[in-house]
Amino acid sequence: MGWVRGYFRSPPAVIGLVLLLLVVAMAASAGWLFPRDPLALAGRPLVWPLDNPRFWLGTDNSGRDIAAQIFHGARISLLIGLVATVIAVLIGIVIGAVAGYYGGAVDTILMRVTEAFQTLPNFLLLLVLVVVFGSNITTVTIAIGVVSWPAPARLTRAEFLSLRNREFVQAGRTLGLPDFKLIFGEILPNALPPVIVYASVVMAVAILLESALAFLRLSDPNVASWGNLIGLGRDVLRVQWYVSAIPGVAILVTVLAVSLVGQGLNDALNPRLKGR
Amino acid sequence: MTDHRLEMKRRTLLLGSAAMAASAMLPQRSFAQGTPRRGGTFVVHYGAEQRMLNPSLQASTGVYIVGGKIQEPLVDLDALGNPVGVLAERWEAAPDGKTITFHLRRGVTWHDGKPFTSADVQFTAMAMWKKILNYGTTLQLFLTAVDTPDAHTAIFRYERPMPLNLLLRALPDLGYVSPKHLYETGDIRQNPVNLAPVGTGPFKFVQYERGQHIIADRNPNYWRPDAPYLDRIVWRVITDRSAAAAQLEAGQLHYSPFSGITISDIARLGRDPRFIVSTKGNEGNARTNTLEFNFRRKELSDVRVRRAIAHAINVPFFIENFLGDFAKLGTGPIPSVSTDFYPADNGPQYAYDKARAARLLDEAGYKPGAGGTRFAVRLLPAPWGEDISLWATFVQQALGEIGIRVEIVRNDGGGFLKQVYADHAFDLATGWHQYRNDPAVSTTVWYRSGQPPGAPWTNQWGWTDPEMDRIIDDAATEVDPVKRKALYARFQQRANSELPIWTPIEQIFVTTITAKARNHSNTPRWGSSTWHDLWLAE
Amino acid sequence: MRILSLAGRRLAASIPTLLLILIGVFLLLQFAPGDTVDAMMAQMGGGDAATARQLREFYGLDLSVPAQLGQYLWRLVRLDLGFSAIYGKPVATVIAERLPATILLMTASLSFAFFAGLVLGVVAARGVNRWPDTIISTLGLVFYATPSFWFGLMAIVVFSIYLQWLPAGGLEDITQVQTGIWRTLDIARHLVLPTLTLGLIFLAIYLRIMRASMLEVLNLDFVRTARAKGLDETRVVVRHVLRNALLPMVTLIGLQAGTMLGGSVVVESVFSLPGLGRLAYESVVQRDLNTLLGIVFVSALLVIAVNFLVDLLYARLDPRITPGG
Amino acid sequence: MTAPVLALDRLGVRLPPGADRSHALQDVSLAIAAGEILCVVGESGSGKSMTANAVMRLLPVGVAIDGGQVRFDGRDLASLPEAEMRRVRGAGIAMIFQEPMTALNPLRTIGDQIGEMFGIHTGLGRAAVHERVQALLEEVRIPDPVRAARAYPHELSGGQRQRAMIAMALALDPKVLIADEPTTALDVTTQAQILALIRDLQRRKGTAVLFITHDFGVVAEIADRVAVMQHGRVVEEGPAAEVLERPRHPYTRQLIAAVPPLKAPPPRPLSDEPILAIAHLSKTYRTGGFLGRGARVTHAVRDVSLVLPRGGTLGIVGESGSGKSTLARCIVRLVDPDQGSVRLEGTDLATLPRAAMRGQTRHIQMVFQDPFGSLNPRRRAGELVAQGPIVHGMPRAQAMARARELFALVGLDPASADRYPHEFSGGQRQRIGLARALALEPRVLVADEPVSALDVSVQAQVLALLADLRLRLGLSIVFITHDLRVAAQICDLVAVMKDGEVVEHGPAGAVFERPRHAYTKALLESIPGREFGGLAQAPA
Repeated sequence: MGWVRGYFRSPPAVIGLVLLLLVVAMAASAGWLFPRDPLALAGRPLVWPLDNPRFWLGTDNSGRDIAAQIFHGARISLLIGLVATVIAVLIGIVIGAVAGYYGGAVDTILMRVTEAFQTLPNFLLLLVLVVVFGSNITTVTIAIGVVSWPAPARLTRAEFLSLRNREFVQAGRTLGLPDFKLIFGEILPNALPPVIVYASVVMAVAILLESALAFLRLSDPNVASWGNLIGLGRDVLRVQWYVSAIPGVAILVTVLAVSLVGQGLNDALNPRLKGR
Repeated sequence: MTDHRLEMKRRTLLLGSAAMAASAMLPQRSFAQGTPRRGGTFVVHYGAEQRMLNPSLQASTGVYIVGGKIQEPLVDLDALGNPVGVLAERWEAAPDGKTITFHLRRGVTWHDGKPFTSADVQFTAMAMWKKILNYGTTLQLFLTAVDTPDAHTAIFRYERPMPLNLLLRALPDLGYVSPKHLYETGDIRQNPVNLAPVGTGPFKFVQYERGQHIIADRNPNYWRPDAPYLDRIVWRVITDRSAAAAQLEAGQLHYSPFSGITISDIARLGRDPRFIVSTKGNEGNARTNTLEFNFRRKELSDVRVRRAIAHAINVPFFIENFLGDFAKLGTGPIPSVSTDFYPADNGPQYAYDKARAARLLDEAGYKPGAGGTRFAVRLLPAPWGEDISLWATFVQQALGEIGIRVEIVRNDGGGFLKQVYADHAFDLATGWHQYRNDPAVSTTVWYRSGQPPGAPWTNQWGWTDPEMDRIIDDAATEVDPVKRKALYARFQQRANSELPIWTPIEQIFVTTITAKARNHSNTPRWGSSTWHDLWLAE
Repeated sequence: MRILSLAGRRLAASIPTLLLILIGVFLLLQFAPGDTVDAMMAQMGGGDAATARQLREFYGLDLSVPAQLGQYLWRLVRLDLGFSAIYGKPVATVIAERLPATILLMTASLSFAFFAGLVLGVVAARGVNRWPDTIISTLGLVFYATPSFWFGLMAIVVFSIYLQWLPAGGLEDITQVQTGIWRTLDIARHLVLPTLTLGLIFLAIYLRIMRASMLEVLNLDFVRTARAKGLDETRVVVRHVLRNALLPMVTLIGLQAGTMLGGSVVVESVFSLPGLGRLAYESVVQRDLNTLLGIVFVSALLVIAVNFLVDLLYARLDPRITPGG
Repeated sequence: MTAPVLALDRLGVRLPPGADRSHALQDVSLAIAAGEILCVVGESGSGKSMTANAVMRLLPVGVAIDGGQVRFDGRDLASLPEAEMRRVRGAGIAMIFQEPMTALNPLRTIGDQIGEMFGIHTGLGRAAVHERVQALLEEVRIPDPVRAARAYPHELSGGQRQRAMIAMALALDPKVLIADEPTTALDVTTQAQILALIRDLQRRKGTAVLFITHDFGVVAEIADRVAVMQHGRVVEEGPAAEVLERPRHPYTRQLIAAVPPLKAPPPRPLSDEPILAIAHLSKTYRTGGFLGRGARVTHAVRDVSLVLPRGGTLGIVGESGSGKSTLARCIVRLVDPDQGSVRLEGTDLATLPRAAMRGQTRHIQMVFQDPFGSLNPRRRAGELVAQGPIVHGMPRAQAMARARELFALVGLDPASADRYPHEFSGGQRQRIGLARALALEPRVLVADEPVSALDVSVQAQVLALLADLRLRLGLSIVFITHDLRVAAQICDLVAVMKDGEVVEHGPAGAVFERPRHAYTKALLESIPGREFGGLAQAPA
């Protein structure tokens, strides 16, 4: 696997991986470091960080320990990012593959649907979905997934269109391979790498969308997500700006890590882009 | 550390109810003296755009803050909270309470020059208060006709006796008069005048830029001599509370009404000499935070469970640490500011006592099961109000400690109303109960049975109590003020003992205004009043 | 003439997409709990069942869903977007009032993101793998990763409260009456922070696309021919590489138009700008279906118009594209 | 030998660490006099293109000259500062490249790109430049030079674009012209015209031409002197006639032997029973257009009727765009023909429904052109060969064993069956493609340009393998190629196609010696170095 060596040669990619492992470690150790429910009342509200030894990062305006919410929030945000990305990429691959492989009328119809999703501002559609189906964590995650599938679909379709007429696919056809074997056996393995790399972009967007929803107080209040903390901190922004700042930095670091890893993968997989 | 050690550093725990007056008496600043300076523009923070601006069609603070300067009510409240005539000079009621006569002020003209006459009062009362105005429809339920023997007399005739002090207390909010000659033709609701109001007030409507601002200029031929002092009032639409606080500090706003900015900004600007932050001038808009029980859930239909829930929540701690100086311990549906009706004995109170709460729950048969959970409930908080979401989280945390797992379900405005007051799809709900100077206006309806589903802020708990219904109906038509007050005392005691709704916190809106303002906050409902005497010092 | 035929064809091709969106959103919003009358009563702070029933009849909410849909589409065919429940005015006027703010914000953010992204992309590509590339690329990622509302709020704290340089919100300062150049300057001052906030994420995207596209073109044969002709590196980039590298950037504008309008919902609420974004959010919360569908209709037209312009620009840039193709 | 205009003296070029060998060029010494064409010939990877790039100092990142000199105009270009070097490029030494499709900037007109030469090196005004451009275009005999100047690259044919490139190169009368495989991507008729043009311009202007190619025919056609390169070294150098007739170095001898001669070997006995009969086959493509109007219609195959005798090899030759590939794809039903029939031992494949066709595909298999594109990079080689039989029901273990046998049959080490395609050379991959096709024991093999992408020595080995298998397995083959030399050696019958129609067909010997159709004659005329070809006897 030559590309692994290629990946580790670029410093930003390594930094991204380290940051990502840090966030994953935070998520994993949350249960051990902060056993109590992060949403429980821990003390007086709006205590400044380092002001009270029991709360390194202080408390928010509901008297909850911010450090606990950051650690438990890592688990939620990664979960939302991952699940939403899987949903978006799966839908994207299926629609992209069918449209790209069969072309003709099927392709036009599916592309009309993709265009419809992309013409309608995705955040607006997300708003409608959350208002209609309620804002508990599962519906929010599924809604984010359902809203972000057009981009991976377009990418998969482009890959399929270029691979469909490649000679090894025609060879497969002359050997008598049925369509589904050609799609999933021959074309998909070669179409996947760029889609997987793009998944890092979808994940970054998913985490940002959840925090935007929470900012408009439409996210699930029973869950210690970073977005909720920022939304809550919005009311005390002028004085206790740290309540919004700390989760904001957490989101920034996570999304940065995911993007750096994605870009590192992308450059490692097609070295030509690095100008070599 | 079995129980989390609460941080008590700054204040000792106030066990009793903090006296409302004490917290209101902030360092006195110059409220009204020196010769008034003419001119200048007063910029107001306008938080939520309304669908209309005419206060005789929609009774809400969002409308009064604008419409209240352009249209005037028959009667308003003076500095001490007693009724004072505005469009009505004098009034008298027949002994049987079925006829009340208003003698209207002379020489008053509408902004478009037409004279103000009793015909306007008759039309507004019969077509608007009785048919469209929220809470007006119930208040004027038994109004049969308004006679106009001459241009300056309006006689209200009632089928059942209307207590004078109830009407006089209600009219400041529900008594605004609209010009008949502009509303008599076509559908009142779709009339464009609703968004470009014409009134008799000190300020004339100029322009409404949707989503941006509303402008009203000085009314040169206002009936009060040489009033108003200001040249122009501008209402700026700012939906984000932090942005509003920022613009106050940046000098782009002079006044943010009805707790328009966040609790922490209120506390911060309170310490800033450039601003006056107080509840003074909002005594007419008292409200209590509620915890509403759905009796259709077996557990909550048991009064012991409801009392246990009340005992399990440390309200004084919440008030002191979360709401700051402008809230106090609630003692019942009738708030302590209502000097006329606040009873001496409020009936049972529910101090914070976790052990007693646990005992009551065991008594009721709900022992803690796996993981210490007795049962689970869904709590629907109203989406407006920073204090409501903080209170909902605090309830979730507190009940979690005694084994009741609470799931908070968020909705937007429309969704909340439908789920709670129409579909009854809730276990606990929390929001605001607005008290409007008289229990009969918008308070007893929370307890009176027989409310049609879909009517918001009424008794939708699936709880009928004949004893309570009788008290409410008698008090509504009791003409003698002393007897009426006694009836409402029994209403308060029964409400607190049966506890269909718990009213743990009493709050008044907080005003944040520039220290340069003069003659401000000088009546109990100043935010909604006409500001004819308001002026800005240098 | 060929431009009209291209416009006609693009519009005809997008009619089905438009219908698909409108009907989809219409049916979706029927499932939302509560309707516009509940939302109105919530705002009014009162209202009894009788008035509620009257209002529902007035807004035609008592009809069956298919009937309401049929009525809406029949009106739409006559380009009548219906009546807005929140504002008591035809939807068309409400949107017309809010459109300028959104278009101003979008064009400002789009052009800022496009040109800054272009310049930074070229600089990064020229200094590939050296310090300019790493710094610019990582900076781009940091902008990409910053939640827009968080950046907006912090910007307000720093620039309008602490430094008092820029206004904290709103589209223009209406306390003093200004006209002409002063008014434009004032609006420009008000738009600086929102443009920065909305544009930042798209700047990161354009930057990455431009860098990748530059590296791609630098490896093509005709660049080697240009060097063989004796051109120095800067002239090679300016005269040959730049124009070819612009093609993917132009296509991206079309794709981004939709997401940008989505982003404006948050930015407009942080900076209290009277745009379509916030109007959309309010109409969802107020369950005002006519206004929401009107906004969806107009924003779809906006996106189609942007895509049409992108096609024109692309056809001018690349002679290989014939309008028919 | 007049004084050399350009002389390379022991030139060395180092490759970056991690490349397959340490140096791209080692001790390369060459010299070109004015008015002389030096052909540098060698297989891919021999370093011939690197030599050209080294002279122009246009080496890729990480590759640098590390020894020797490049003397031109009295100066050593290897150590010249960049600014000076830029003045030499284009004015002193000009260069033309292989891919006409991508060598010109698609977004700027031809006139503008040629005019740029004058902009860089001279101070001429716009009008003067315009005039010079017109003169140059006439000189390279481009049809309608005025329109050509305003045209964009995609509006010209491959040949016209190469003419424009030449015009650009000769704009400032450079002393040396480096041509890096300028005609490889062109059709043989266009190639002939371009070679004639270069020869003519060179004679008139006296420019020294360094001509790089892998095609010995081209060398025979235009070279004055020849240099043969292998793995970055010059193995032999001398006058063209001497190197081609009496090669001294074994590698040169081996290369020349691999070039198939044009003269066909004596005809093989053919059975008269047809195994494959194609009757009135046609296929038209309709692209673009809106709702049927204004569509661009191309008649790819027009009413073709051919017969393939059992055991015989039918060659289909023609230039690109003649429809030979579409015909092949119609036979194998990768493309559905509009009308006509393809009878394989009685059953008509053309009209079979798709599902039934999948059952029949085992009897007729195809070998593809691009060694890198025809094998799925993500599957092991053995699996690729076994895929066909497995789909048709053979158990996996038996199919894999069969695959190993086929590896041996096509001359590959059976143990390499579990390596991935990217670990094989071009020639080895074509052998895997062949094994895959033979796995289903087809009655007819359709080979679409199977050896066009290979180096000439590897090409010879694969053709020898094909001829051997043809005998051993009694294979009947339809062989599609644009290279008439290859067709002459391997095909029994030949059909010449032009614009979708078969203009002439018959036994190979007859068609090549006594062509009847005018187009066939022109085709044969334009083959470079017609007499030259092969020393040893052609394979049977």
